[in-house]
Amino acid sequence: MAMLTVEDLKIYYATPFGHVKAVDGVSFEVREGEVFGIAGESGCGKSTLVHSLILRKPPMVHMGGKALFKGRDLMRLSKEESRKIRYTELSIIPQYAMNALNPTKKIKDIVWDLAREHGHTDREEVERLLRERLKMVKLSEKVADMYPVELSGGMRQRATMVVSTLLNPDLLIADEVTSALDVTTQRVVIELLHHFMREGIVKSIIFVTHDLALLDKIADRMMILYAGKVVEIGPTEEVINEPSHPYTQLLLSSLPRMGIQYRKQKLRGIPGYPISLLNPPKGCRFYTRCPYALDKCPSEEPKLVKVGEEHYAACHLLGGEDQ
Amino acid sequence: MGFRRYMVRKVVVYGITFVFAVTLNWLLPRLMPGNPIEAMVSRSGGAASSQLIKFYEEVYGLNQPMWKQFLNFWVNLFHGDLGYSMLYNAPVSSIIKHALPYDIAILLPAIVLSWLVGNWLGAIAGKNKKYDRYTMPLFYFLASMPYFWFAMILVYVVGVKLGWLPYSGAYAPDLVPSLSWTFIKSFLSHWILPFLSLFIVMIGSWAIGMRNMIIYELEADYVRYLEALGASEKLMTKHAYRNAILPQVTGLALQLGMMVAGAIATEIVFNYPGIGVLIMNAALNQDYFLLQGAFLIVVISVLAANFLIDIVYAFIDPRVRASYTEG
Amino acid sequence: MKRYLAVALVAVVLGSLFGLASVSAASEFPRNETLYTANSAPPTNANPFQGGNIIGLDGLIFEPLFMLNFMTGQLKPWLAESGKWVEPNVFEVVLRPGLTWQDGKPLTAEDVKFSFEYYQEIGLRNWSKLGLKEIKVVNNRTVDFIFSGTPNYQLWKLQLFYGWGQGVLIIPEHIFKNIDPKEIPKMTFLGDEQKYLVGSGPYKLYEVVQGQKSILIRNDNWWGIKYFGKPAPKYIIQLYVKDNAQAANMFIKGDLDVGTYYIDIVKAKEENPYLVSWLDKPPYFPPVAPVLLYFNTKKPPMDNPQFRRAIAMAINPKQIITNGPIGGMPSEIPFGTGLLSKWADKIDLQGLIKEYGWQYGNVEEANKILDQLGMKRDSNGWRTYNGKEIVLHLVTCAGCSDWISTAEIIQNQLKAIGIKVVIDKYDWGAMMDKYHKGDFDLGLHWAGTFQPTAYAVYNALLSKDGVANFGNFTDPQAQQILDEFAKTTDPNKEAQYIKQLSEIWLKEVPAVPVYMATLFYEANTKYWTGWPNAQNPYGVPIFWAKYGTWGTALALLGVKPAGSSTTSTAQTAATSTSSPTSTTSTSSGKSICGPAAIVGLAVIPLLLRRRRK
Amino acid sequence: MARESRLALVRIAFRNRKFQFGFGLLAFFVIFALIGPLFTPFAWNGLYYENVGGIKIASYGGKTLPPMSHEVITTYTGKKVEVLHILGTNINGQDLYARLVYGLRTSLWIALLAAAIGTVLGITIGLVAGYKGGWTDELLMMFTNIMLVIPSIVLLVLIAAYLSARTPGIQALIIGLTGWPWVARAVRSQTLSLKNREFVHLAKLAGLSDLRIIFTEVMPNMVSYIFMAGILQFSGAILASATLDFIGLGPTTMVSLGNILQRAIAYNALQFGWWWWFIPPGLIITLIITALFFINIGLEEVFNPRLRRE
Repeated sequence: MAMLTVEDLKIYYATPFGHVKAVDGVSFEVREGEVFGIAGESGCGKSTLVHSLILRKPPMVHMGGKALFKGRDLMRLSKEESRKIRYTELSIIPQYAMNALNPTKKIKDIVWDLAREHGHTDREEVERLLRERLKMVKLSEKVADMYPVELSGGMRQRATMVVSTLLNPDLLIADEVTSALDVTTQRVVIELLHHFMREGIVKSIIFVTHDLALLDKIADRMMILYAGKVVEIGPTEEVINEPSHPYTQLLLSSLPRMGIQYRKQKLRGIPGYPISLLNPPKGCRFYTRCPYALDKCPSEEPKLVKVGEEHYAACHLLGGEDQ
Repeated sequence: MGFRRYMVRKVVVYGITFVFAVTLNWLLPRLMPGNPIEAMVSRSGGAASSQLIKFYEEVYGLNQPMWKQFLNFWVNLFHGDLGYSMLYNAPVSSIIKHALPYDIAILLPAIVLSWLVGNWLGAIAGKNKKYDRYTMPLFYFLASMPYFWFAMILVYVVGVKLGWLPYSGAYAPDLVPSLSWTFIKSFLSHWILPFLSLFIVMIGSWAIGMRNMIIYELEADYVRYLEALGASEKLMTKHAYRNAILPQVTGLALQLGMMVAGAIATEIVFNYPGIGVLIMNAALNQDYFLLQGAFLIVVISVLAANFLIDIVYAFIDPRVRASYTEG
Repeated sequence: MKRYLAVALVAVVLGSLFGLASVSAASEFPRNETLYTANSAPPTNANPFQGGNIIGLDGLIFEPLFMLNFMTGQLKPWLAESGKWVEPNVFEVVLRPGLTWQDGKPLTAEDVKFSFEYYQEIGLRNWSKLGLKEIKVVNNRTVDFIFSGTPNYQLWKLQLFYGWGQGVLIIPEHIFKNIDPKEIPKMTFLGDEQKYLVGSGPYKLYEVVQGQKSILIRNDNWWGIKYFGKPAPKYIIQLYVKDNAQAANMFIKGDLDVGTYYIDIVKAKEENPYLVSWLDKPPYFPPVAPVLLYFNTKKPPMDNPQFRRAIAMAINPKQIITNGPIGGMPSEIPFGTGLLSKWADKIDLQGLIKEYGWQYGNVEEANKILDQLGMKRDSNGWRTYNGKEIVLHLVTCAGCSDWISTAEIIQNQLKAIGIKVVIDKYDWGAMMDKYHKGDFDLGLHWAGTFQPTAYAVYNALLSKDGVANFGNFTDPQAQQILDEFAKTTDPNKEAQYIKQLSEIWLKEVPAVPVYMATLFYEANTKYWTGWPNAQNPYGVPIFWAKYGTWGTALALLGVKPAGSSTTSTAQTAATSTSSPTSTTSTSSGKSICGPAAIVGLAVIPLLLRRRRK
Repeated sequence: MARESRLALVRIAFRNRKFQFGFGLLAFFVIFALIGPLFTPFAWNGLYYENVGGIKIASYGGKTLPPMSHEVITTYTGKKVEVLHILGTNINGQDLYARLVYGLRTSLWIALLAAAIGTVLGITIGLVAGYKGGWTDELLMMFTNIMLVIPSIVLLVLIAAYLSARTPGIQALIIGLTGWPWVARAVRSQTLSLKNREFVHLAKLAGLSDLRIIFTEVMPNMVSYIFMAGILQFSGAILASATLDFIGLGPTTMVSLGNILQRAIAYNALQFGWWWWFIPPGLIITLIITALFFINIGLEEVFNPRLRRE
């Protein structure tokens, strides 16, 4: 069953120079009980995409498309409805998780302030839950009574995860939560997310990252974005092992692999930079960097082509005229 | 424990500041050309006889070698003796003591109330863009006004043209300060214009400060997080406000510390008998001792205010506490 | 937060309400029994020896042997009934009968002797410098001052009243013998020390509100009532009024009765018709002593009297008065109005000026002199001296706006004869320093003319170490005349010496009087009338501390209540002072409307919030 | 938006409404100060000068004439000249429009000089302290904090009072000397954060001298900041110099805006209703500072897009 269905979503930024098309007609769905990964280079629109689900503020504008969350279109909810859903049903662990907590408020106060906003009345109950969860993530109960500034970075990260999931949201968005962390802490975070899923604290997770290797470990299905467009979407294993889109392939080949010696596998970067989203080319947005670009690439936009069970990619190389 | 080290460090820094400021204060006038005694005597009588000059040099201890003057200065300081004013012919401490209440009467309410009102207006402007668009230029205009010029306008319009309020002195000339109703009424009516002249202008800068802080804080990660988790506007503002107000508290304390310096130009416009005018007169007339005394009081109170703020912050701002417990 | 705000706002609103309810409640000091004057220094000290900055401390509380009427130059016997040279070296003072201290004890010759000696002990006076050998009490009412050799009669005359650096106030021996003279300099005589303030005068110190006002209350047992009548005001309150702007305000509102401040008197009279001044026409204020343009006479080309004369001729005082400070036309010699009227005829001033003097504003003649001196004009029209453009630095005081505008006008006027003037403004102390060190070309000051006698004027200006000889002028002949002058008491001889000195002045031009400075003075006739004015100069409108015995006390003792008819209109108020009423002239019976003398004008530098001590 | 060219920034700035307003207002006053004297026959001191054989001799106008008064002045040589007093005259018969224009010049000049001194000093001390660190930092910052603690107006009064002759340059110097500390503090913290960036490390590895690194690597990254600090210093200096002038410690050789106000109050302009004497100078000061504020917030929005509120 789909927890979230996004259809042809367009999210642009209004700037003095015109609209920046950060998310331009993206469709996907997130199912209950799965971890859905979103990957791409920085600036490809992945953060914009997930943030637009939570909150759209100027200069971010919704230019079309739907995002059905448990049957309701997030893009059309009233301010108050949207506010109520957040945290209780739809929550986020932000990219800046280490600084997400107000430095001058005790963690228990922050939590209580939020919980009260969402209809909780029993402060002790909330605090008890908080302490319990803190223990669950291997933090001392006392952290509840501390100020965020008194915690180390990693502790703050975990505390934020606890805060974000405290009210058992159905869908949790984890936005680049691991980017700034060292490998061991990354591991802890990922384990925690697994743990949350296992315990039924969250039902589904959207995991946003630029690190494909990480997705391999956590995501059930994944989607790769490039310049505001979906280039490939499908079960993680398939996408990683049989990438169909040249971009995905390049992305993957730029990763070092465990067990393979450097000399044997030449790491390849992707030459060039992502195009400006202010005036994207009509056709494929990747053609400027694509080693296999065809004549029609600059002018014709490729559609998603089915390349396997639930596995799609958008590239003229895959044909797809018929789709 | 970190707190102790923190305190010791602060005390040392403030101590050095104090010694430095006071020494500078002692040194400056003595480096300058001109004989203040002669100026003093000749100004009042026309020509000065050497007899009188010698007499006064002895009275003020200016005939002693420099190092001894410096030593005496510190010794006297710790006895609470700030010297003897040449201009006013009275102990500096007593002159200051009699002027200070008037400064406090004007400045304390002006600073505190403008702080309250300014922060309130600034916070509203910070979170409400529509309101901000209209009020912000006004705040900037207020903050740009030389406060003595605004005082002049008030005197001219309210005092001279409309004749609603008295605008000169601290109370009616036929009264002697007392706790009588008549005196209080007179005092208050003389108080309003100077108070307003400072209050209104000060609102501008407080409001700007608060507005900018609120905008800054509302952009901060923790507010974005709160918002993402469905916090109401009210809650976000509450959190932002708390953090935004901290620097404003510092500003308030510093202003209060500088209060004893008076509001020189305002006091000139309103003929208010405060310390500002004392300082100015002392400066214009090279009254070493009064100038030093007044400056000293100012430095002490500013340092005290700073010190107090440092201590208070160690308790109210966990960030400060975190910084010293770490190191 | 909002709650605090509400409280605060309510407080402000309440405050405003209090304020708007006009302040009209009865005060402790009934207006019709209280005279308000103003002091440009805040009352902080009541030390009668030095530093007292309360008007009337000298003159109204403590009294001298003689009072000086500043405007007439007359000495008025006060505690003394008479004082004269009974022998060439013995000056005998006889006190009035029935003198008492305010505590009821009699005031005797012993007190006089004690006072003179006490001043010397404190270090304020040095009698031996004047040759005073001994002070001898002859009997209860008689004191002899015995000198060694021939005393300087002229200087001794200045010691009979009290002022800056001269004279004494008579103090009670029974009080002051208990106070160590060494303690005196730092005493304020306020608070606990106020008990020592036992004088002999018509007023006692009632209360001092530190830094703001001081209040005198009438002494109803004053010994002088039978000689001078009972003073009219029960209270004299002097307010600290720091500058002209504030004074103008208060005069307009009628809060002040009298004061010494520069205000636009014409405008002020429009606003408050009760205001009167010394004169009814410009300059309104009493012109008292000329402000001099000094030359640094030791520095070329100012060392040449012909050059100085040319500059004097280029100066046009009329323009200075019109466009600069309020003042009167000066004479060529450095005398104030009083001294002029006293001596002009006796020394045939007009004749002197015709023969030796210069003509103000005669640019043509001035140019001729400079041409004769060979000071050629360069291509820009500036005069040269030894081939170099002449640039004179006029040093003046930065806070003294009158002097600055005077300097600017002089600068402008000297352009007409091709002399370039640069105006350097310094603070008062720095300016005096420059004058004393001779570090200037031109300077402005009144110190030398602000003197009570002709001798004092010329002594200050022409003698080698004259207190106001800033230009360092030396002339052996003048020195010799001054020495002889000091040893005479004969009025004819005095006239002779003054004439000779004036001749030297006119020939040598050590300095040029540029305008007659005025003593700013305005009085309010709504509550008190009979103020001294040009027609009836019984007292002196100088309301500063330390000039009490120069005529302030006389002025304050001469006022009368305005009477119950406060309905008096502008016109009656004006007429009551413009013509001397018989009451005023009789009331001050013995005062002499004669030749005036003395001084005035220390006000000028004061003008701009420059506080006198 | 990270690498917009300078030109683009300028373009954005001129498209910013606040910047437009502030810049326009300031430009107006600067132009007014420059060409204002063209509209009046009076010299800087408000007097009418006439050329007599190569030397200029002044004539005075009538006293306290209201604005737009026409007057016939008789000059030194007896010529009669009709003049217009645009803003009336003061009690000395000096033309107030002329004084205002020249006073504005002086005030702007003083403020510019003071701002330059204060900013340069602040930047230098801040850069050195931040970059060098260690004892240099400790000492400089202690000094800075001391200066920060002492109320600058009191310090200004102290210094100004002890200088017997004051030119605009000297006034600018003392204002500049008391205005630098907060610039220093802010520049230091900027430097601290910049100094650990890669490009600085690279430069160090490349063996560049400290001085060169400071000027070629660190400083260019603070240009926007320095510019804005300079503007704030400028407005602070205008206010400080006006206050000093007002309390009688202004330049003794020139007319300035504060000086006009001081004279106005000393001669009872308030009581006698000579409003043309004291309203214009204060209004100009206020408007200039407002303009500077607007330039500053305009620029802030340009440099820091997050703050854009339009």
